[in-house]
Amino acid sequence: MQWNSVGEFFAMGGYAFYVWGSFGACAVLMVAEPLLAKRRLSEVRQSLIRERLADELDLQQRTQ
Amino acid sequence: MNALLATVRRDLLLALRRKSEVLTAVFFFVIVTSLFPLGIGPEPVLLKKIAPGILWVAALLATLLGLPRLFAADHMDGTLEQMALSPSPLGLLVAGKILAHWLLCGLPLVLLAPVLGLQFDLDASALAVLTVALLLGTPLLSLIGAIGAALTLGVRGGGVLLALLVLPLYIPALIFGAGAVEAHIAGLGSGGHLSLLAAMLALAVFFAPWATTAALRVALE
Amino acid sequence: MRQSIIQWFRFASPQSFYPLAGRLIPWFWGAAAAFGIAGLWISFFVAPTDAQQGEGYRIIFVHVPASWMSMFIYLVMAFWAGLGLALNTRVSGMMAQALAPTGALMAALSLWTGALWGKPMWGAWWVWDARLTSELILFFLYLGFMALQAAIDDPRRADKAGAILALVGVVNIPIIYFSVKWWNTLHQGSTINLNKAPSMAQTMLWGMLMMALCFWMYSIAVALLRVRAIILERERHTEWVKHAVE
Amino acid sequence: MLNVSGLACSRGERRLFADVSFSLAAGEWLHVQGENGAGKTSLMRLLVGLSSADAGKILWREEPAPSTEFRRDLIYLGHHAAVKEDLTPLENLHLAAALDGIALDERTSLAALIRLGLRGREELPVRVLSAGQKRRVLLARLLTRPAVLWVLDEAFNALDVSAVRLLGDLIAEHLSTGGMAVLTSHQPLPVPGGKALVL
Repeated sequence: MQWNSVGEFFAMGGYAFYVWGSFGACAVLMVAEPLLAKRRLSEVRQSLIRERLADELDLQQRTQ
Repeated sequence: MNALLATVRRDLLLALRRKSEVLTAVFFFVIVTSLFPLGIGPEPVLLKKIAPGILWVAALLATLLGLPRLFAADHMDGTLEQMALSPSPLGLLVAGKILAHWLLCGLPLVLLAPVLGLQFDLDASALAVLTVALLLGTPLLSLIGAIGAALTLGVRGGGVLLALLVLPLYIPALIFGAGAVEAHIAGLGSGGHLSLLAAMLALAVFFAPWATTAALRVALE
Repeated sequence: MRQSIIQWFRFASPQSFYPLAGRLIPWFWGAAAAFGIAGLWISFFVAPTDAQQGEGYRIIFVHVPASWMSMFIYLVMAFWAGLGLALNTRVSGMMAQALAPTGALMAALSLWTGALWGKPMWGAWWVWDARLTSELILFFLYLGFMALQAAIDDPRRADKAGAILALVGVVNIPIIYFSVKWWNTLHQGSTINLNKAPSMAQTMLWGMLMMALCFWMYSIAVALLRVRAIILERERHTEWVKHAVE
Repeated sequence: MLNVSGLACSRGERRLFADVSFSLAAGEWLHVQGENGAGKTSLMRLLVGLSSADAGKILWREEPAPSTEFRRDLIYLGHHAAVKEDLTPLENLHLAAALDGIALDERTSLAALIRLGLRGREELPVRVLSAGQKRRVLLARLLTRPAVLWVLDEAFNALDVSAVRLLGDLIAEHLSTGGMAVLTSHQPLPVPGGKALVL
């Protein structure tokens, strides 16, 4: 272990901006992408569920 | 083979009836290359250094200008449909159309390039290398461009999309084409660049009409 | 033999691929997390400081995996596209479509981290280094693929057109890479290279490997997630989809 | 000679038709009927091989179509004019023949244009002709291009009374020499006999 303190770790030997900029961008984008994909999936699901509900209501009204 | 020549004759005849469309690309080439010295300044050493790159980028853009029309007119009036149903192989007809496109849009650039090269103070041997490089490179541009033109046929925003698809694929041609002239000026010899350009052309002659045909069949569906 | 082919084709239908993908996703997330933790541990706490580049070199632990994945994903995408074109299986086209954004993201990350590495090492955000330039072109190829698919309304045509483009691209990538490399050497490239840390210690290699595995698993998980959404979007009028969502 | 079985086609999410089957022998013709949007044009495009079917088979002379032989035997005239506006009718006919690899002498092409009532317009650019006359230029291909199977999509549209009669005569002649035809149209066609297919 080459770090003597937490501060030293975050300073990255003077390269903090570059190192954390790289790792940070990766982290942000790699969290955002799955969230966006998940939202896309749940949006389709929601609209499918809505459609099924509409089908059911339609059927109900017709049988009444 | 006769079908290929017939397609070439047909497209040349059609272009002859609409001369303005062919001349646009040529004028574009001339104007763009002439704009650079005006934008950069008339310093001969600098101009000589950037001449190959400028001439090549301008040739690339001029080729791109004519590409959307390559299949669009035939697609609109239904003659492309007839070609797809012709007993002649569609690949041959497509190859003919690409050849015609090169004769109309590529060859004039090759012939004009030495004249425009004079604006940049290139010497005779450099001009010769430039012409040979363009002679090998412009058919390559037409062949690769045809794939993009077929893929974007009848698609929303086709023209811009075509540029986005085709320009990255043009990079090797640009590098070796402009590189040939630069290497010659630097005294390194242009043989390597030119033979690589020729190899890429051979590859494209083989594959591009095939890919274009596949893309056209998809577009017609 | 015949049995196994049929088995494969069963998974090639969206109806059976949808639940399969759903079952697989958590496993890939788990693997990505495990490799990620191991990789980050090595990158920050095991790998020693580089004599020449100081702590700045640690960027390679994300840069190299992102570059690898961006190229690898294009190959996988072209593979699916070619499969779809040859066998006319619907899932193939959807897989290609699902992979493209992740590939583009990896290319973007590779460019971003490359620039952040370049500033302290070369003194410039952008240097026309062969690797970075090829990566930029690859990024354009991804954008072209996605733009083409987005511009075509009929999904069947979009799949086929995209497949042809992906295959043309895959033939061109080696040519592009080679030409850029050639061009770079002719124009006196940079002397220090991002991808060869001067004293490539064993631990650094392990770190890069772990991070690459993490990125790989991540890509599969996110692509499967996206392909599930695409399947539902495209098949929304079929009977099975109506029963698939609860 | 033409055997079609179990053809199915969908556009986007919508199923247009399924299980379309028919066969044609020499001298027979088929009248494809149906409302707007029923899929008549889609069936025609499927039949000639411009698009691919979801299911079903098309056999031409017992071989799966589209083959080169099928294309040689086929002439398809669709909604498009399929003529070049900048060329003359005569040039159009000759260039189309050259692309198809078929020999065409001027005697035949001139005779075809005259039969279709385009006398005096052989050398004018198509651009200056009326819509009906453009249609006639296209129809002239029926006479200059030897083919066994004629697939004509809405060929009677935009034609005047005399042209409708003329096209009817052309089809009848074609059938009497052992040809086949598949036609779509809303109105009754001036051709005797024929099978009917309602989509």
